[in-house]
Amino acid sequence: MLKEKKDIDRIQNDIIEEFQIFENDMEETLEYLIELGNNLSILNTEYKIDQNKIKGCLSNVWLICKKEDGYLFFEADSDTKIIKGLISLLIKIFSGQTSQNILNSNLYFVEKIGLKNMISSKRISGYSNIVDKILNLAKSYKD
Amino acid sequence: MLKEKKDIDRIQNDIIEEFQIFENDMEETLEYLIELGNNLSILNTEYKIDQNKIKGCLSNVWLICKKEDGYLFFEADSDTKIIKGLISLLIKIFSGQTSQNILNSNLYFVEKIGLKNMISSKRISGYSNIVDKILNLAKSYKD
Amino acid sequence: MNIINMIENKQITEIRKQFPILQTNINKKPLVYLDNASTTQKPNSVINKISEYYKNYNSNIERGFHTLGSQSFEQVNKTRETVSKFINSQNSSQIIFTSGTTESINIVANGFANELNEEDIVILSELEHHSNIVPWINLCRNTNSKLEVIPILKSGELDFKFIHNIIKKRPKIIALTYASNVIGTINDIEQIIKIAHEYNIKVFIDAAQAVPHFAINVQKLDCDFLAFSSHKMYGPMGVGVLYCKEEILQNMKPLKFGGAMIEDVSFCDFKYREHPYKFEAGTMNISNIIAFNEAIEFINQIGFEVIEKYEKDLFEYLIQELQNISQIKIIGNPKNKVPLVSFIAKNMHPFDIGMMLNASGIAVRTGNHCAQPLMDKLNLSGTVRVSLSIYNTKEEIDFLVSTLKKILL
Amino acid sequence: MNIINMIENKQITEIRKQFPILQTNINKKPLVYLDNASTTQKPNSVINKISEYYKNYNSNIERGFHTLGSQSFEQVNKTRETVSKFINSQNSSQIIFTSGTTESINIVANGFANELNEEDIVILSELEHHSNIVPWINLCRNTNSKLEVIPILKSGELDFKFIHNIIKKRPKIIALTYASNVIGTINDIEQIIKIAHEYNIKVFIDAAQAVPHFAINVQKLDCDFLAFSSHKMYGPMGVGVLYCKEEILQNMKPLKFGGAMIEDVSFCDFKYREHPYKFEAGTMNISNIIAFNEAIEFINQIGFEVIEKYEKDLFEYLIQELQNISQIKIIGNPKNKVPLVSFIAKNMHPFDIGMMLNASGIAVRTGNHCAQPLMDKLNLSGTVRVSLSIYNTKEEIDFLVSTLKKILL
Ligand SMILES: Cc1ncc(COP(=O)(O)O)c(C=O)c1O
Ligand SMILES: Cc1ncc(COP(=O)(O)O)c(C=O)c1O
Repeated sequence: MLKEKKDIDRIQNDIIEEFQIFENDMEETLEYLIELGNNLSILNTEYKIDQNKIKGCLSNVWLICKKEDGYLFFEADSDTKIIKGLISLLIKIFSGQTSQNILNSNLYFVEKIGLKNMISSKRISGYSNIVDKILNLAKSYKD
Repeated sequence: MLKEKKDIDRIQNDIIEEFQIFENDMEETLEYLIELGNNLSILNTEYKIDQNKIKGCLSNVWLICKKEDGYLFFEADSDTKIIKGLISLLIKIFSGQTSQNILNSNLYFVEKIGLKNMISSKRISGYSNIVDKILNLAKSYKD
Repeated sequence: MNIINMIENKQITEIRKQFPILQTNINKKPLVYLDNASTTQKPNSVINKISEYYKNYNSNIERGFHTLGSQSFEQVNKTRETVSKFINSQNSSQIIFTSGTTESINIVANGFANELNEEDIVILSELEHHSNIVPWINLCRNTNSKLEVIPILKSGELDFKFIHNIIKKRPKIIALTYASNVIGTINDIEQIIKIAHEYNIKVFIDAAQAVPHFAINVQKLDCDFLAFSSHKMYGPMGVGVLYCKEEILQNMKPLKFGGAMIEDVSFCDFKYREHPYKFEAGTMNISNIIAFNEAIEFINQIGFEVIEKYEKDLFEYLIQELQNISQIKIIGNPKNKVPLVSFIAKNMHPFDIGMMLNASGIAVRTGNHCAQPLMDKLNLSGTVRVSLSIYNTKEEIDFLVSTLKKILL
Repeated sequence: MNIINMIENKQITEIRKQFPILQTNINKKPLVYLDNASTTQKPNSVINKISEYYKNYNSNIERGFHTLGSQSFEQVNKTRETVSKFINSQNSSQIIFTSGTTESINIVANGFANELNEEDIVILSELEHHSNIVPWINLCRNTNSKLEVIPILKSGELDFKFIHNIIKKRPKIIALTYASNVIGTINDIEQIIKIAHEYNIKVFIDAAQAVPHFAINVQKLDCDFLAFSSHKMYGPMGVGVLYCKEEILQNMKPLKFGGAMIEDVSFCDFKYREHPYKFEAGTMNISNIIAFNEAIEFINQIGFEVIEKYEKDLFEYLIQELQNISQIKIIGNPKNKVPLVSFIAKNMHPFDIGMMLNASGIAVRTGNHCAQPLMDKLNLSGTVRVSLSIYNTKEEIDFLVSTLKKILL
């Protein structure tokens, strides 16, 4: 697998670099996130069930996980485009990694791309709930 | 009766004038009040009963009233000297007046002699409770 | 739009200058604060009064006898008098200082705990804020009494037919918001109180959203209880008011017990002080109560005549402009509204709209606005809410509208 | 007296400069503030933080999504973290913001309402403040449980023999002050908690008078609950703290219900959010909570090592000087004291002493100090209380003592 070669921090650093052109301009940052969200492959409606819903978000967020050859792959959807864009970044980072890598990871890209808001008011955006869900899934898929 | 000739406002004005030498110096004002308190004739212990006690004062305050020839006469005592001094002024003002005069009166001397404290924190000093008691007695002695 | 321009050019510029936060930037854009229903900003007079207090006469009150203490006491009393005049209560001792509307409501709901049983009914409406729902659910649970809810019509107004019917079941209390924090509906509470009192039903009014926008006269309304928060009317945080009718205050039990509310205490018994003190256990929020006075003075100085007229014109302009944006659907259409509006957009989640507006320096609220039952009724997961205040301007609305158009296209 | 002089000359002058009120006059005399047990004065950092908040990011928190709101939220969180570190709680979610010690105690007493019955016993001590008495009397009344009171010895210390005996009756809870606000006694609560926990008894600690004077470590103490007020530790008014053990927080019911403490609500049911939010209904005192952080930082910057040493030396000096005034009788003589002392005079009523001192610019408290049961036990109607703080000086004590001598001669 290709993904394996890029570790989590390198992907985060790539994302941070990618966002640098916005120079912390919130408007452009959010517009780009929305674009990313629009490009995220659509989650099959069969997965949009309560069981896959993440609790504590302002909007509906669904997330599923599959394991293949020891690697985890995530798919997700949300009815807010900005969150969906954020999720697409999380998927970019975590999809194709091993459980262990995910559990050992340390997320820092969100603050660095000027979205501190998202984290501090975590109860509203649900960002941290999404991350928690990913970690829990990684834990449950660990052998 | 001599008292009758001096109305309540004139006595108040006299008191205010009397206190003017202290130029609002709190220390001297209070010392003079204590002196006045010490000079107040002692209330007979037989009167120092619960019935004559004024409620809501930090210290014990007793007050009695007698009616003679249509005029009211007050006697009082307190275990704090400053309150006793203040009471001696109230007695000077009200003793020897008719119920009607007392009920029609408007007290303003306390503020004017620099003791605004006494009034504003009325729940502690009990000043207003003492005045209320005098007014109630005046009302009950009205024919 | 004449009025807006007229007042705006002269007085509003002056008013805005009194609010230092209106001169700041958010995300490098000038702050456009349109979240006034959550909390208003504070004028310099309020902010400075707090500093003045701490720098000159900070003291606990009434627990001894020194000059600082009596200054603080006098100033707290002054606010009590000002509030009393502001809502025209008979007596300033009917004004109880609380930590906010929420605490005020809890005092009232708790005060009914001994009076209800399983045959009794408590009435709310679908328009209520969580703070005027949950204390009553808790009361009904503790007393096994029943909760009934006045539904709203499509317009967002209360269903008066329902009210006329339910009232015949002789509920014990009706707890109602004066103005909805989601739709803006101003309820005809004078009418409801009149009907309720014919059946001897007590009426509690949650005036949190009403009090910054128009004059309230508790004697004219004849309400039994009324509550509001300082922070929603240009005043400091952590201060609320509960007004009650005199005879109710005498018998109602307090929610909290402690120092300052006690006349006499031994380990066997205690005696309350008279109201309002009975309900004000512990050291109060003295600094903020004192500065609250300046907030009411701020309102008084402008006057509700000007406030109502200006806010009404500005609000009409806002609605008209929003209606021109085809993607937007405004929630509810009541005749009388405080100047706040909720909307959704066909092609964008409220959360995304809020985030995008924020990126342009515009502060609005998104979400369920602590009114989830109303959201459920309206079949919405959330809305965008724009709420106005005396310092908002036509230019700000223009900027909001143009930004919205940009976002939603 | 070396320490006093040494620290005073250098550091205390600097500290005093941070308190603008210490530069003011009372009755034309420089203010000598010796009423710190009622409320302390506030340093500039605290006062300025409040203004900074209102001028830059005033906003309701967590009810939507804009930059002001998340700034406020972050700052409130910061204070929660700071408090958590200050008392060394395992987790910052164990720190509940209340309106003051009194509310904190009411939350705990109310939290026990469902757990007690007529066979249960609640234990207090004779040293308690009204705020740690009346909520418990109310609880005992509502549950028909019994109140027992730990007596004090002549020294003003708790009778440990009584404690050892009463504990065998297996009371449900012991509610105890860490330090007396009248006599100053520091109770050996670590010892009491140890004994109590052997019998599975919960212990509530009223730390209002302790927290400004020495470090508190809730994990080391192992107390189940602990409460204190911001305003008694250099912080703003209207903010208190309740610390509870994690497992207790999960099950304890809140005192107030409303917005912000609710996860899910319909008219039939509601679900609490997790703690601390469960106990923080309604809009909090955001400005003052944020500025409270600066008060703790003020203490941390000086450090309890310096505070304890300086206050101890200054206090010893005070006691020694008071003992030299023959008309004065000091109340109680416990081994460990916070720096406050109550006294009476043979020839003068406390009220008169307080008034005369006030005339000289000296602020002390007189009265029963919200501890009437203790007064009754001591057979006193009131005392004069002098209470020290880090900014008091030897010169101030000299002035107090010389004024007292003048008054009492
Ligand atoms: C020992 C003690 N407990 C409780 C309190 C009550 O604190 P607050 O008035 O801040 O609620 C005080 C202060 O008066 C106190 O000294
Ligand atoms: C209608 C209504 N009632 C009650 C409240 C609660 O007010 P507070 O949070 O100040 O207690 C609010 C504000 O959020 C409100 O809008």
